[in-house]
Parts: sequence; structure tokens; C-alpha cells
Amino acid sequence: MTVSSVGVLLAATLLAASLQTVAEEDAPYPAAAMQRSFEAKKQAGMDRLTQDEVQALCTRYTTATLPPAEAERVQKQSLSSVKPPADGQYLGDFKRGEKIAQTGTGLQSSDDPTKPNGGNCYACHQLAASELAYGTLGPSLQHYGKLRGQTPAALEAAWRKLYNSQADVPCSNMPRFGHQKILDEQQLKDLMALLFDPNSPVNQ
Amino acid sequence: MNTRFAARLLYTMLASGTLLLAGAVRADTSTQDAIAEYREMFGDDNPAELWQARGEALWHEARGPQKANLEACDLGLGPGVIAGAYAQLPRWFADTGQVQDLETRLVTCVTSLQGIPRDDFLKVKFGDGEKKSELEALTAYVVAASRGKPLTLPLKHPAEQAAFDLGKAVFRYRAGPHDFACATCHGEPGKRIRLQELPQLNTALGAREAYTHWPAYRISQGELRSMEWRLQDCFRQQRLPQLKFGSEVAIGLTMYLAKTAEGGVLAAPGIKR
Amino acid sequence: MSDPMRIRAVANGDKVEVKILMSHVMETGQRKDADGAVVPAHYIVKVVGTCNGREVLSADWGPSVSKNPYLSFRFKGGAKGDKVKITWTDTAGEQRSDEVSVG
Amino acid sequence: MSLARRTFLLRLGHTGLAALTLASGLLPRFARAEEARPAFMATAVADALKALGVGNPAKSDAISFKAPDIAENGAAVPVEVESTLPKTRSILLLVEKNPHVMSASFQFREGTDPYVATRVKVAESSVIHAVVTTDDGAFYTTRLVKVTLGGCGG
Repeated sequence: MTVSSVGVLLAATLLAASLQTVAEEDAPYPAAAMQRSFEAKKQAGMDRLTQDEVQALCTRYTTATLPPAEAERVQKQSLSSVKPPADGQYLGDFKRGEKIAQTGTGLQSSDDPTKPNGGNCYACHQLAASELAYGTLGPSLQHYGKLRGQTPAALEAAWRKLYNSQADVPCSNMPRFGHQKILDEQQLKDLMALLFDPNSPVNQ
Repeated sequence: MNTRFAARLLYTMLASGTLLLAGAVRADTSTQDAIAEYREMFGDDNPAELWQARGEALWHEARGPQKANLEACDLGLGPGVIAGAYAQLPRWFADTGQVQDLETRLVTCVTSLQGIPRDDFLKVKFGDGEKKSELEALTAYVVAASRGKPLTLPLKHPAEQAAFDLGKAVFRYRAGPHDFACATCHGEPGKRIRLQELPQLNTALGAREAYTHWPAYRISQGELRSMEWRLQDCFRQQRLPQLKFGSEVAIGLTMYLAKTAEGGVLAAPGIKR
Repeated sequence: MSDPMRIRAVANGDKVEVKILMSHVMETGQRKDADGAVVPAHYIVKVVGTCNGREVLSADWGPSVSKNPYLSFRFKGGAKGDKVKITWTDTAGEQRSDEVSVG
Repeated sequence: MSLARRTFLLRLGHTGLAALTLASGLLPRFARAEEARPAFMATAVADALKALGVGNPAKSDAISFKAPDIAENGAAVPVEVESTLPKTRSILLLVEKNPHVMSASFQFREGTDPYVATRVKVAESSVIHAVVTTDDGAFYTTRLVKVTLGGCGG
């Protein structure tokens, strides 16, 4: 067997492998079955089953398998949705922020729609050292502000992440809290304070 | 930079990194040990037994317009065979022409053998305190009769394969205001939500860990919960509308989880937080 | 109507070990249901255990004993075949007794 | 009686027994039961013990009290108490941070081990008291149980 034929074989194998990956990503698309299998309940209407472009892409791909061109598009489009705070002030009240981070309710059919939504940050992230019951789906955010300081770049980056995580990491698992209107501007500021305020439990 | 120096530097970095990591793991371990101690203290005294006993009584009691019991119910292994039946569900049933999970099959038996209307039987699908669910009691009874049996799902019928394929696709379907899919929380190994370990349900190991212990007594609710409840409640927390009982997606996801967990030995009903 | 208890009574040396699971909602009167209505209090207030009619344990409970209560205790002077009977009374005035033979 | 009234009366229980006694003519059966058991209406450990006629208990190492350091769920916290004190009459379980502190009391007859295992509700992280009454007075020990939030939080 010649060197070039080995090369061809190798390329063919690689191609086959990559095709296989794509084929697996393209499993039967469940949108129609989803519509048939659910019913609206209170605030959780059937419209919630309809995917936006990012959701559809991130159903098909993960951050690791998303083609680079698509990744760039998602990132750009998401970045354009990020609205900085109207008054230019990033930091609210860290005590309110802690409460938002601890609250897991909001937007479920079982939740009271007149109550403010929670951020449920502790479900996925370590924040204040005193809270033992933290999840590990996302990275630890302990000492977030202490490690970074309140530089404009750090503040902007955190705001962007909270507002629309897809602007940072396409197909991130983190909800788009600002873009999807899960949290309002004041709540996002309060979470920013939880992350950055030197007196916040996160930075002790 | 000479190689030896580089190697030493790398070694130092690794060592310090390892130390840091070890510290973090240690802090975590004490919490996890305490949680393990909490779980151990429940021992074998699982209130799920109360549901099993109620289910057993219901199974043998002549009820409904036809004053019949459920002893002729065919759960896939022939009329009246309960032992091991849950280990081979969901499956395709010729008499209904459908892939059915345990709960929808029990509905078939109750309606056809006892003549109880479906809606009457399903009035309390999921129990809540004084409102007790007959379905959950029967489920507990049948499931317990498969303890120690390995999950076996050959998917010989094309409809079974189709259910599996649908479930697999739904597992990754991101939607709703939070962009959640099943895979968001159950697609990676070794993760936790708050203090609860998240089984990676698209692997045999994770699916076995989870599936073999469901249905389960949920301490938080003081209720025995079925797989249909488990899936419906996951979608509630995903912020999606309500999953319909016995729907394509409910059966598909159950099939996907059961098949992925194939070979796992059933230990249900379990006891969960 | 209440469901039967699950009672295990096993002779172990000179002692009988009793383990009980009771089916009861143990509503505190502080919980709200899905529609926001307060679920009225309903819980076991008294538990009595006897062996062949002789009282071995009595307990007074408040609403903070867990739902579907678990109780375990041990006593001397029992043997295989003896009848262990457990009786509970709740806030609604309902009383339930179940009996097993010591195994 | 309306549910609202019933709730109102239950709430009253938190603020004082006097108010409850005044309204006793209107009380549902269970609340009348609690009127006869003032310890179960107490909101502080000392008050509950006083209502039971248990004088200042002394701290004791002769009580083995097993409870988890962390409860994954406060709805059921397994507890196990065993006394090696002579002539033990009863074991009491009190949860300091619960709306009503008194959880359960167990009275032992001649020949019954001074031992009990059960599961209690713990509303939030709290000290739990195991009080043992004997012919020679009352003794106690405590355990701190941290109650954690779990799962998806909703």
C-alpha cells in the first residue's frame, strides 16, 4: 500500500466518521410530536414549544459540535440583543441579588405569575461560601469580584453573560436571563452586585 | 528553557493544581458524606411499601361495572404474569396496536377488564395527600415484582424502535424561556444540581442509576411517584407546557431511558429526596 | 378510610424489635394546596403499642412527625408468635389498629 | 367553620394560648385536642418543657442521639435516640426552629428499651433537642441539623 493510498483511506475514514456525527445530530426532529404531546397549563402556553433559531441550532448541536460559521452567527446575533443598563450603573443591591440567586421559582406553570422570577443561580453555581447546597453544572463563582476587580471590562463581560449567555458561548446551557426577560434590569443589577460588591457574601 | 526546567515547572503546576483540587473536593466530600449518612438512615424502611400493599389489594379486588379483578391483566408476559413484567416495558401490544408503558397498560387493563371509564380511573393520576391515586398504587405493586430483574428491551417491533428514536431526539430538544432540554441537566457526567447528583441519562451507567430506582417514594412530597409523573414534573421545571399522560413523548422518553439503561437491575420502588 | 400499617416485629435474643410504617398525611394545617387554599390540619396525636394486650409503648405526636410516619422501638418479654398491636388516633378522631405476630 | 377562620385560629396558636382558650367554643376538634396539650402549641423549647412539667433538664452524655448533620430534605429527618440513664420514663423530641417546637414524646413501660427511632419535619436548619425524663430528673442533648434546599428549587 502506498503512502498516498493510506492518506486517502485515512481521509475517507475521517470523512465517514464526521458524516456519522452529523447523521446522529440529525435524528428525527421532534417538533410535531412535541406539539401533539403537550397541553397549555396556566402561564406555560403551547407557544413555549416553538423554538427560536438558537434553540433549534442548539438542539441539533452542542457547543463542541456547532460548525464555526454558525457559532459566529449565533454569537454576533446574541451580542446585538444585549442592552446595557439604561443609566450606565451596573451594580444594584447584593442582598437582593442573593435572594434572587437562591430563588428557584418563576415561569413554571405552578408558579404565581405576580411574584418576581428567581435566577436560581445556586442550582448550578457555587457563590457564597456559606451556602453548601450549590450545583456544579456551571463553574464556581466564589470570589468573583475579588478575583477580577470592578474594571469596566469585567463588569461588561458579566452583564453580557447574564443578559445573553449565547453571546459568550454559543449553545451554552445557561439561560438568557435578560434576552428572554426572565429577570428585569434591576434584578440583573442586583445579581451583578452579588458578584462584584466587596461586601457581598460571594467575595468574603 | 531547558527540558528539565520545563518538566519541573509542569510538575509544580500540576502538583499545586492537584492540591487546590483536592481541597475543593475535600470541602465537597464532607457535605456529600453527610448527605449519604442522611440517605442511609432511611434504611430499608421505605413508605413505598404502603403503596405496594394498597396496589396489591386493588389488583385482587373485584371492582367496576364488570365486578372483575385485574388477575387476567396482560402486562406483556401473558395474562396475570406480574413477576418481571416491568423489566420489559414499554413494549408494543398487539391488542391495542400501541407501544405502552406500565401506566398506560394498566389503564388498558382497568378499562377492558373492569369496565371502569378511563377518565374515572385517571381522575387522580398523581396522588396528593388525602387524594390517593389508584394508578400509583398499582404501579408500585407491579414494579416491586420486578426487583432484581435486568431491564430487557429488544426493540423488535418497528414501533418500539420509533418510540426510542423519538425519545432520543426529545432528550435534546431545547425550548421555553430558559432554553432547557433534558440534556441541559442530564447530558454531562458528574454534575450536580444543588446537592443532588445528576445522572447522565444518555449513557448506560447514568440511565441505569436513575431508571432502576424509579418509581420512587419522594420524601419532599411524601408520595410515591411514577415515571409518568417524573417526566411531567421535569417538563414543568423546564418551563414547558404540561406533558400529556401516555403521550408519544412520554412513551418515547420512557423507552429511550429504559433502553439506554438496558441490563440494569431493577431496585424500584426506590426512595428519593 | 385509612390504609393498613406495615408492621414488622422480630424477636432478637430476649428482645422484640418493632418497625412500623403508617399511612397518614400528617397535615400541619400550614400548607397550601395547588390552588392556594390552606389544607386543614390532620395528623396522628397518639400511638399505643401492646404485646398480647400489655402496653409496651405510648407516644404523643404533634404535626411535625413526618408524613407516612416511621416508628421503631424494642421491648423485652416478648417471644415468637406473640401479638404486637399498634393503634393510632388522629385529630379527626379516627382510630386504626393493626396487629402482627412476632417473627 | 370556614377555612379562613380555621387558619386564623391556627395562627393565633403562635401568639398565645390565652386567645385560643377564649375562642375554644368555636374550635374544631383537633384544636381542642391541642388545647389539652399546651406543650404542642409552645413556640419555645423552655415553654414546651414547662407545659409538660419538666424542670430544667441537665446536659447529659448518657443519651445517644443520632441525626444527620445535613438533611437533604426537611420533610423527613431520621432521628434515633437511646438513653443509658437509669429509670428512663420518656424521650421527648423538640425542634427549636419549627413553628411549634414540640414534635413527639414517647413513654416507655417496664421492659421497653429507652430507645426510639422516627422521622421528623424540620422546617429550616435547627437545633433538635432530645430530652430524657427519668425518676431522677430530666436530661438532654442536642444535635444541629442543617436543612438544604434541593433539586431544581421550584
